[in-house]
Amino acid sequence: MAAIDELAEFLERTPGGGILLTTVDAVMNWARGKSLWTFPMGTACCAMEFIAASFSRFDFDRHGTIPRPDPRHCDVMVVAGTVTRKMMPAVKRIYDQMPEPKWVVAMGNCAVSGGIFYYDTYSVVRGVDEFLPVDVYIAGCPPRPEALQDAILQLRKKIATESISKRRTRPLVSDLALPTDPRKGDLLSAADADEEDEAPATRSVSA
Amino acid sequence: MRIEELRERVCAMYPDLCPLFSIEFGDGAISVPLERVHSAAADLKEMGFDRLGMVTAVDRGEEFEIVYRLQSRDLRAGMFLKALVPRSDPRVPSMCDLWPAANWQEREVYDLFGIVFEGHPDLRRILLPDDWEGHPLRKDYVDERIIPRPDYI
Amino acid sequence: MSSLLLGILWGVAGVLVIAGGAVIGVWWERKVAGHIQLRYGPQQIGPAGSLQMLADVPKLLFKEDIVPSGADRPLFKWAPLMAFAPVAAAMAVIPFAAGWAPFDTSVGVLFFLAVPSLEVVAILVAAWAQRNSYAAIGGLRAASQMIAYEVPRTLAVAPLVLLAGSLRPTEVVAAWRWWWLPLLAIAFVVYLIASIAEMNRGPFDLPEAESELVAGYFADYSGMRWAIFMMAEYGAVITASLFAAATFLGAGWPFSGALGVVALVVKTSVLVTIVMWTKWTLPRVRQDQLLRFCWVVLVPATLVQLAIVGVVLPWM
Amino acid sequence: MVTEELTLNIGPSHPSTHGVCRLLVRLDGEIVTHVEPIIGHLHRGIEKMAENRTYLQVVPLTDRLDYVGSMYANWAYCRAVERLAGIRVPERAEYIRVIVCELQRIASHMMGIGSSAADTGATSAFLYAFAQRDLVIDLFEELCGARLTYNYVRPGGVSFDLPDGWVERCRAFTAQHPKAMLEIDGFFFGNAIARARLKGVGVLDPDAAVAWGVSGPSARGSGVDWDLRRDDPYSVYPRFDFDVPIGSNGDAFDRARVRLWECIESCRIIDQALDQLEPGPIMADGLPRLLAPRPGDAYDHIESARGSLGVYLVSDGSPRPYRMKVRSPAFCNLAVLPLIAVGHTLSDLLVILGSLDPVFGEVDR
Repeated sequence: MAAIDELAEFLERTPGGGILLTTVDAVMNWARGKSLWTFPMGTACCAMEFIAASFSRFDFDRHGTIPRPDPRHCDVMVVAGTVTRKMMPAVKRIYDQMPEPKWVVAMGNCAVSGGIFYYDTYSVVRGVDEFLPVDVYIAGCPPRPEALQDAILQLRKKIATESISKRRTRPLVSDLALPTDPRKGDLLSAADADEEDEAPATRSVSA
Repeated sequence: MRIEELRERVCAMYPDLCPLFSIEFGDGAISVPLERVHSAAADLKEMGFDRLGMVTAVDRGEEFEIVYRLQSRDLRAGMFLKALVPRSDPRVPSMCDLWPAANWQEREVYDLFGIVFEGHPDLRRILLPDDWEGHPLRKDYVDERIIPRPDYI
Repeated sequence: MSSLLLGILWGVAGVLVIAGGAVIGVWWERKVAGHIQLRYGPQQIGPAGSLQMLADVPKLLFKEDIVPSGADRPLFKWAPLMAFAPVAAAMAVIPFAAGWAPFDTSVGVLFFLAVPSLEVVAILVAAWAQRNSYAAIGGLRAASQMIAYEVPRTLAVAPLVLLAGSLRPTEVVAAWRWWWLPLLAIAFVVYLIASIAEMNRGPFDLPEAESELVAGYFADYSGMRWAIFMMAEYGAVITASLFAAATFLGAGWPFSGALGVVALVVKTSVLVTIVMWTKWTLPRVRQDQLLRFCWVVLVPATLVQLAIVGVVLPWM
Repeated sequence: MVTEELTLNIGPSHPSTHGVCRLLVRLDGEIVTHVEPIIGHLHRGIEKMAENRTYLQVVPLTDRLDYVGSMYANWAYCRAVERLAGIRVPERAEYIRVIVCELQRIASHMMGIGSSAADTGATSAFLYAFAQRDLVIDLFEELCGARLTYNYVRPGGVSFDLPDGWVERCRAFTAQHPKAMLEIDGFFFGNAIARARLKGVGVLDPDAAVAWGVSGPSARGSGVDWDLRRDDPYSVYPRFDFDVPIGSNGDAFDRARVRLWECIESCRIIDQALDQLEPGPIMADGLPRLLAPRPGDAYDHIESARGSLGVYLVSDGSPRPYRMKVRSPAFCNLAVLPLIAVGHTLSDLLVILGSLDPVFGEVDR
């Protein structure tokens, strides 16, 4: 993990370090909130609104939010669109490739709950929170770019409450219990089966 | 071309297809026995239907109905070619040798209905993951992950 | 002993200049891109968003440092520094004014041409160490492209050396006359194009082509290691532009002293802006087109330039 | 020396696959020796869902098929329903449908041209195209309140009449749009690098285009002179005077440029339609609350931005479709990718994919 963990541990052990810790927290949270680079996990319709959000009219670069195509450089994954059972392992994997600290925005009804594809369908995952820890939900089918903008601002508020200290931050993804609800099915075993990597060279970035 | 002219043209060229030709909702359809479907398609291609617009199937209970939509640029017309396939042994000759367009379309029908296309070069699932069980567009498909929609109307 | 101390001091200063330049460069690039694309670019931190990097840098600094499980760990960790070092080293011989460079050596021009091309080794190492096929393709593209464009770049600087009669950059600056501008126009343009290709920037950014290779040779680098790569890239832009401004455009000309330094900075900024402008307006060329352009257009053009200079030289 | 082919997995989330397509590529150096598109990452089972919805409730589902051109799927579905149920659509509704669909064609082609540009690295050209798209989206938003999923064309007509002043704003748009297109034509298609990147890349033979079922601008780029609006005229299209632009080389350049000229032709159609627009009802009279067409099957198709988009409906007399099948042009166009991409470089592969302009909501359904 990054140097920041050692710093946090050191500050906690030092007498009076708590005061410093809160200062460091404030600076880090400010920096992280103002520089949220997004990974456009655009799967369906919402991806169009995501594109519109970073283009001329809405221009999220104003907030310091730029889309980067490489998960390794990103802070926020914006899941924009329906996630199907076939797509889910890829989404999960790209999320795992992002460096901590990372956040997830579920953009649109499909990513929130399955939306219009909740009933009657056999292939849609009902919301990305079945396999990702979602920080901000945006309703809408698709949500307007302004709603995405609001989500970024909400996420900043949320980041402001976090701390570099492990004791104060939310649990890591690996600690989260995976869904066991039978209705949700064997999400992860299906995921493993689909990862038939044809070539050894394709391991690292599935991009 | 108007649909009546098309029927006359078909009847003149292939008399055995003439009684099978029906007109419904302003559209022509030829329903042939399964053994005739490939040769009928070849005949119609000869006649000028150079495009295979669509391949699909309908679950009719005991049988599947396989539906081909043919389009012609020269005749400026479109029509259906249909055949019934027994559910117990769903096998249909592949049209890939006539129209390469059939390749993906037949894979889709195989994926969603489980109809086997004999002679297809690469019959695999296309839309669903390879390890999927069952064929979802069959009416008797059961999947405990489906939540049926409450009946509001 | 004191020279060693001085060397270290200059080294630190050079790194700081490059880091500072990169910070300003990234902001400026985002503003230039925004302007070209009918939008604003960063706005919230500082005047016109100019302090945006104050948020980006700490964030990147404290991001998780991922080393992929299949990677060659030592090479993976050292590659960013290997990429940064040649850029910083090249800074040392740039003649900031007539008669003054941090390190005034008799083979300065040669040094400047040779050292930055060591970056290709760093890129190959980085690409190899990640065990990622995207990175491997990017690294191989970078290698072929950087080695090929060495040739026109070197040939483009040759007329300068011929005219000045020296490989010492300060003497080149001292010998500079205004009529070199029209005389060396071809060499200057070729140098600029070849430099853009050398530093892997658009329209020659194939090694890191966003729409093809996602991020190319640094695909698996995260946080600060990736930022060092970006710093090396912006450092290369700045050093190449500085060198061009100093030698082709006559350093502080038409002023001298403090005003001369201002003139040099302005010329460099204009060149940096031109580099960004090309990136954000032009499509990307393909690998074979890139190499053909090098051998069929640029190299002959520099040879023509050399011939012109050879004709002029006896009358000087 | 031993050489080895490199297997590269592109996608399913890659900046240039325009959605969730996965390409399994084998490379010999930079040259593509084998490419297999793996689709279905957005297969949502819309055809199965339609079997448990009433005819009207299916319309919102069709919006989500081709999310770059929702109006087309609305219209194609409604035409199939109208054919089944024997509904006569009022003339004003037909005109409005033509207008919105031509606007939609512009919006969709802006995306196609823009992503062609973005694939070659000219991101800025994408933004210029997208700015035009935003203007169309504004018109749609005013018309039906949604930016992307309109649910506007309904069986029997359209859901809302044109708001006050909309016609003038639409005319203002069509007045400036051709100029903007010529500007993009100049700075992108006139650019030497763009021409070098797009010309001669991914050549699709016209006979192969027909045999593989390729339609729309992708086929017209190859010189297949086939446009349903003219050759199998539907709605009020016979009343308009317009040209069908076709390419000659069948390469990525022609495919992209045909889209550009189609936008200009669409402006002509919109202008004529606005001229001929008469007041009147926008919804067929006497429609039952619950449509239950007599048993049978019907197919109808329209020319969408991607090609001939057809909907096949089977009715069993109940208020729900027994079977709905969407004949997706993007699906058929994408199938031709391995044929035209092999032998080109990796960079070209993505340009070729972009020039076919697939939308994966429609490919996967």
